[in-house]
Amino acid sequence: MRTIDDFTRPLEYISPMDGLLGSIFREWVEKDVMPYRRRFDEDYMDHSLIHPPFKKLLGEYGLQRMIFPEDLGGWGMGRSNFLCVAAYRMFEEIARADSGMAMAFGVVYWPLLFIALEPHENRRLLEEFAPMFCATDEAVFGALCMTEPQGGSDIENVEIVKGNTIQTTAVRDGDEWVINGHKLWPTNTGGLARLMAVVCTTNPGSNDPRDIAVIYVKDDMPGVTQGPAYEKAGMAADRNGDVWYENVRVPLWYRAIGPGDDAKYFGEVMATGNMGIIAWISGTMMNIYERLLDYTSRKRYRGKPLKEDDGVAGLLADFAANIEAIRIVGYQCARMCDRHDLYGPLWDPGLVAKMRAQRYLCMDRFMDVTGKVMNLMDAWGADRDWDVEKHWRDVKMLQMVEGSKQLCQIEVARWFYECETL
Amino acid sequence: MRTIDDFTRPLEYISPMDGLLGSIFREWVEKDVMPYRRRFDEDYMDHSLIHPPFKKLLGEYGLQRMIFPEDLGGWGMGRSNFLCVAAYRMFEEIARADSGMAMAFGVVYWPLLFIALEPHENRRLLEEFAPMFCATDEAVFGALCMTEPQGGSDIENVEIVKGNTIQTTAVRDGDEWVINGHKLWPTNTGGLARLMAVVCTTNPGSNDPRDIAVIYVKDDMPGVTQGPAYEKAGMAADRNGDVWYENVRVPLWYRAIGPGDDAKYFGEVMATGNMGIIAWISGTMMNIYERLLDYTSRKRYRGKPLKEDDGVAGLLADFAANIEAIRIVGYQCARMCDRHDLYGPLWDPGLVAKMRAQRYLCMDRFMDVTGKVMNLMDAWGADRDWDVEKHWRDVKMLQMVEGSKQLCQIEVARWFYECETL
Amino acid sequence: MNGLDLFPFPKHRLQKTDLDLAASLQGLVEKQVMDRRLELKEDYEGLLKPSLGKLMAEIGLQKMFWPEKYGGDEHNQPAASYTVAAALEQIGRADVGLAFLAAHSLALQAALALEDNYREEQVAAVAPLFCEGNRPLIVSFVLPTLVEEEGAPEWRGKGFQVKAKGGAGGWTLNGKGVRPTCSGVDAGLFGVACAVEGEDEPAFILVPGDAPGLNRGAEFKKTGLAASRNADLDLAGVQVPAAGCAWRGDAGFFKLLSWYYLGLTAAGVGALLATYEILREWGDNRVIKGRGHIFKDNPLTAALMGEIAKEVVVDRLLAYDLAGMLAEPDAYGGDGSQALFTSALMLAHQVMASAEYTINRTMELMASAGYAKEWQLERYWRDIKTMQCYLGAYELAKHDFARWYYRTNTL
Amino acid sequence: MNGLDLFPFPKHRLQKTDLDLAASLQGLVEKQVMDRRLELKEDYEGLLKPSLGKLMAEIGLQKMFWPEKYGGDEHNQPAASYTVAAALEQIGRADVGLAFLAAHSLALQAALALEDNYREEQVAAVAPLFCEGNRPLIVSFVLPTLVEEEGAPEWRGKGFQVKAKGGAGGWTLNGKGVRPTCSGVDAGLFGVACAVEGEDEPAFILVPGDAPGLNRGAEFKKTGLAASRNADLDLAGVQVPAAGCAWRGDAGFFKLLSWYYLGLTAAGVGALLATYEILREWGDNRVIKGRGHIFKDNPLTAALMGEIAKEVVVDRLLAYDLAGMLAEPDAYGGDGSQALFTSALMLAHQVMASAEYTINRTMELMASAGYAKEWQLERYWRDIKTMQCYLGAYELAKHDFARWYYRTNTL
Repeated sequence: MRTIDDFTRPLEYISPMDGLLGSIFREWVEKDVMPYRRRFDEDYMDHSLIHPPFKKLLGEYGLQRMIFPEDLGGWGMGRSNFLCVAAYRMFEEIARADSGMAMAFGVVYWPLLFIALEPHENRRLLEEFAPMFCATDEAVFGALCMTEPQGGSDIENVEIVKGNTIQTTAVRDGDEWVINGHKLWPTNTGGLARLMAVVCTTNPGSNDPRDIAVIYVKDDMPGVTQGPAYEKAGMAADRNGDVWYENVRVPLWYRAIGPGDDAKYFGEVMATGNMGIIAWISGTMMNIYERLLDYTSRKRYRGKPLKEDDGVAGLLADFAANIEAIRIVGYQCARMCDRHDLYGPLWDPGLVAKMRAQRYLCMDRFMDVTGKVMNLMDAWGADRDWDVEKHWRDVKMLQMVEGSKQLCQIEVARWFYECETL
Repeated sequence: MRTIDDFTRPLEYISPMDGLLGSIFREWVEKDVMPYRRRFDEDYMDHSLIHPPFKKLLGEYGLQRMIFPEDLGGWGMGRSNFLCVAAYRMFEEIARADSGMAMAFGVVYWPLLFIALEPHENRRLLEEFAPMFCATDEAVFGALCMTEPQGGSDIENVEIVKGNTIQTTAVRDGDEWVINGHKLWPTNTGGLARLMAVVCTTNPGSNDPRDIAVIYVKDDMPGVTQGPAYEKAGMAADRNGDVWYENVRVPLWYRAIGPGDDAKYFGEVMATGNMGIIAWISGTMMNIYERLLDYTSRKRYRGKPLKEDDGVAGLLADFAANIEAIRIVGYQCARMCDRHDLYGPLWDPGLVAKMRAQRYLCMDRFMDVTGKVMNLMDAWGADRDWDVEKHWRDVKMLQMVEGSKQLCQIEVARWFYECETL
Repeated sequence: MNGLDLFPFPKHRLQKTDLDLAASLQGLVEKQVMDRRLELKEDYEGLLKPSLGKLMAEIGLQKMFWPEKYGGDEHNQPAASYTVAAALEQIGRADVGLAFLAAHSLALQAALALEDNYREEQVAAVAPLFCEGNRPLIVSFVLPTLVEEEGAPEWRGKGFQVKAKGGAGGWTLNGKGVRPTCSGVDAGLFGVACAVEGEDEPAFILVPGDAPGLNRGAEFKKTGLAASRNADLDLAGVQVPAAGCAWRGDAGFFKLLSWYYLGLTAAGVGALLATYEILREWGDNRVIKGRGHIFKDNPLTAALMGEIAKEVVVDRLLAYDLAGMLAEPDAYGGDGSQALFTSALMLAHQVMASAEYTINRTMELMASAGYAKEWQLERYWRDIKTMQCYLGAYELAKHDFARWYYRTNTL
Repeated sequence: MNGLDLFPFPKHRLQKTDLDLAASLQGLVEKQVMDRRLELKEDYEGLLKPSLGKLMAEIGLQKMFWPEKYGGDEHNQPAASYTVAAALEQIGRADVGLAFLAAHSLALQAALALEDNYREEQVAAVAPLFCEGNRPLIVSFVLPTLVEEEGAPEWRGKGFQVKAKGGAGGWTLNGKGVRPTCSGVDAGLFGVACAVEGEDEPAFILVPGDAPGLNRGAEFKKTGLAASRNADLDLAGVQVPAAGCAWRGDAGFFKLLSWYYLGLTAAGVGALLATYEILREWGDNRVIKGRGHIFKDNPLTAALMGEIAKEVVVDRLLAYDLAGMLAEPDAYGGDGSQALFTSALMLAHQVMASAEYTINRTMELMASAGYAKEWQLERYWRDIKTMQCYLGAYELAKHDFARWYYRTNTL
């Protein structure tokens, strides 16, 4: 019997812990997620079904410690040059069940990248936050708070807007930053996040990237308010809400790296985030393949199983071919995020542009071919029980993460064609 | 200035001779091909412009010796596990100027794969043919003669048709095969081929793959007739014609490998051929990128260079993103063709299906996005002088090589979904 | 100027009554559905059911084709196709699911009560279900589809879900796990395509929702079309009188489906018009790339907005082309012909695929507002996709196209 | 039954003379072009030029709109749009390039001699060029496009290639390296869109091919449209009398272009009909997957053939929708309006993109026969792509769509 493991992976890139992580995640997915996932949509507000598997994975298995140094109770993967390919495997396995969970899982690490990666490891902050993640078996979520009510992706569009539209302010007051502002949509908010990296400005309206600051805020600090989770077309496990900061005071050293560097290393978040999106897509497609194989083997047309009709097989082939391509590209992206010695620094605009390029291309391929196979399933394509419609709804939400397709296109064009005024 | 060398290649896969080959080919392309290529279309019959650069590359530089063992005057690359990634680089460099030349170049080696690769190296035939290729500085072309007047790709569709439609016959007569038949369309025919591998049957109408034979025939043998080159929509450097075999007599040991194995190892031709098509596509796209960058920098719209319009930039980004994806996938395919230790034998139906999948997907992407950028160039998109229309015409021809898209789809579906009746 | 006037359509071919109906529907759905949606979301009891009642019974869409003597409006000329198109694009603009249900009712009315098809006995039996009282009658179909049963009798390659046995006293229907086209939970009348035991010619048999032996499963969850609370059915020896057979043979199916596809197409156009309106408002107000830059002024987002408008233009023209073909049977072969059936199926798929693409891309443009339920766009996306699925697999529809245009009779 | 009857179109809206013209064109092009193509290929002198003569001068397409008193047929009602569509799809079916040239002539005739636009002085000056003698008059346009010159005056973002200076004695035109829409080598009359020095309103000025100061470059090679031997032009102080200015301002351009786009669209549909015919024959005769299996019976190839038929259906409907819009100015805003111009541009792009896709996929199906010149298919593919390029960049057309549908006036 052909399975999802028959699809190609670039074997030269696979991480040493791939086999172990793969089997742990596969079992967890089968036992703790698959049986419940068809009820996740209605659980978007409470997470009464969604939270328990996270508690097991992040807290009990301890995956939330992954990126912290070993001497602080972590697994030291922040220093590994297999971080991203290992993450790719984990992301895929989770996304096979639920891409919202995969995204929520990925974003746990997102705000920590600023302080956990070389050459800008911030030991003092790692020590500060390690206990929160490493000394508990409860799930602890992080969030990276960027988007603001005005302008949407504009915050992400650093090259052109240069942070001059950021409305969330950090004002120095003695040894503290005083933060005020309003963020929308961060993954793992809606009451979930314990630790937030907040993108703000130390000088509103400035075009100087040194005034863009990333400052950590804990959920239980006075002045922090998280609103309830939004209701969306899908992706219930990715909780998004408003976050308000009202005279929130944090120590000065809660700033991630420092003037200039906070903006510069933002590229790392972008590069790895876009790589993650590809993994979530290909993981999802693995499951669609499984469901499709089942469906087209059972349903009949012209006296034969549906998959035995040459015309139908043509579309099934397209689906498999797209999985192959997306996965190959996805692993290459992960590899490029890992191996700075070969492919240059993770924050390099060229690398970021390449990650963005593949992410939006993969997304387009997914929406196109998944839309088609969903329709191939006739009325059952729209059934919750066949899971394809869920993946289709969920993945569409990923298209807007880290800026729209149009923003991606502009960044790609800017780099590859050296456009100057976009 | 951004150049084609800024596009991603998986650096871990690059062959040791990549730098050397790359610079030789790049210089040859710039000096010997680029200045003439706009007149190639009208040269399809005579090859008076097309032949000289081939003479230099194949004969004088000696590239046609590449696959033969070193002790026979060759370069020994038939035994290298970098053969395909090295070929990928060469293919891309040539295709940047002319994908028809790249294909004609690739097909020089095609008929030789049956006898030059492990585990079925045929020393006696290598010795027989080595002088023809290695002891001359004239260009020598090979051809693989498959397609017949009836049924087109049916010959390639071995799994379902099992060779029972092959009309070209090889009848044993003492120590000789007597070959009769009519082939259409082989690359490097139309009077060019010196050595042909002819796909024929030793038992017409048989469903037994052991009756499929690949037998070598030299152009100067009595009874071999090559017709003139066909006129096609493009790809003038790929000369195709009819070949007739009328009681052509060759020694029995001119059969490539032997009963069963001739059919079995056909997969190698398919796998590498499909990989080659991807390289020809991505090489072509490199040049389109260059031309497009020039065009959109020079032409103006709304008071700015065309590329500075956000809407235009969006499409330019799509083009760059597709190059990235196709090239990453193409190199992965080449790597999979090289590293049997990791990815299994080159003739494995799964590997062949995966190569077919990526080839037709890349082709679809090319036709779609190149069609769009061509239209972006307004009236100039259809100009010979801007080269894009040439690549567009040429690459389309590649879509039919080694069987149509539909045949590819069927093979992909058959493998990934275990279809039994396609 | 709203989309209704901006996007070209053959307004001059519509009767004044059509335009009046469209105008009053527009007012009704805006007030009844669109204005209350933020609060009531996709609530069936609170929003969709009452709206359906207003549309079908009060405004009277379910009475449209039936003769006046049975309480209908006797609007039963072929040109009623324009009325269907104009009405359903209005309803679809507010809620695709409501339009989807209305399309079922109107298609069945057309198939039974259109002048050419009119059979007194048939109409006399069925019209009262539609015209008497003031409650909406939800119509659903059971059509040949992809089935798991080996050896099931087929129509154009797809299996019949229900088998009928004829007899002196009428018909006996059996089928297990039957998937209706809509509203398995709520439908009051099912039109069931049946294979007839021992005969080649299929039958279309009308089964009242309260027929003994007809059992409804639990409502299942699906992507969209909340107005259609669907469930699988079991038919265990359901008895139907002989007159319950609406027709035998292909022509009747072609008729019914041609009108049904018109309805779905118009509903799709409605969703597109709504999409355009939402996007237009967004484009006028959203700021990108820093202060003072309006969304619609950026050449990249404007280009995509332009393309979206083009899709709406094309799809609306095609929907009215289909209406025109039905309106002029002499010119296009009429609604029982394979030619017209094929065209209708082609155009329905064309518009559905375009609508999917268009709304998908509009979501892309609106980023998170595109998928937040609050902004009301994502619902059209889910609804269209669901309707497309219920329309049937496009890969197989292409075989229908080939059957007519290449006479590939072996398919 | 050929494609002309099989694919739906509003035959009943065409006059008998339209249908007769289409029928006689069909016969003519089959005999004159299609039957001789295998032998003469794309030969201009031997095949295309004589055919153009027959179509334009003998059959008289170049006289169609002009008043009878000037030797024309005075077929100058808006409904002549149907005649244009019916004629050009026939010609395009045989040779897209010939239809492309005819589209130029007919569009200019419509812009100048249509009832509403009629200006006696103008027509009196121009009609004789078309109606006198028996030689074809090749019409070409010079339109705003992408230029390299910095600061060139623009129309909707594209640069004018020619600048005109007005004066008491007439106009003086200058432009270097000007790219006409067709036939730079052969055109007898150029319609030139000019920026007017010192004024905002552009002018459309008619320049006879033999005007002193008008110099033609060498014919260049291009993808397709062999009937249009194109070359760049230099205009060095070309003098044109005052009456040579056909119009000032946007409305005239909208008129001309709307009719022009109709012509291109119909030519595209012609290519699609030919594609269908070639494929249908292939499908009936080609054997695949071993003995006895006909191409059209395979579910995969049949599905794609079916999809191709759908594209033809949709595109033909759209072409006639556009004809219908031009035919009924009261309903759709008329041919000088931005609304109709936008629709025409949308539909032309829609049909061209569909034709590209369709022929591309047909080639895929026919494998090597698809790209061998012998099989006659690949020519349509090259021709359509070339015509699409000359239609202009789609990415920029989308801005035109946005200008009308979202009022993005900053673009």
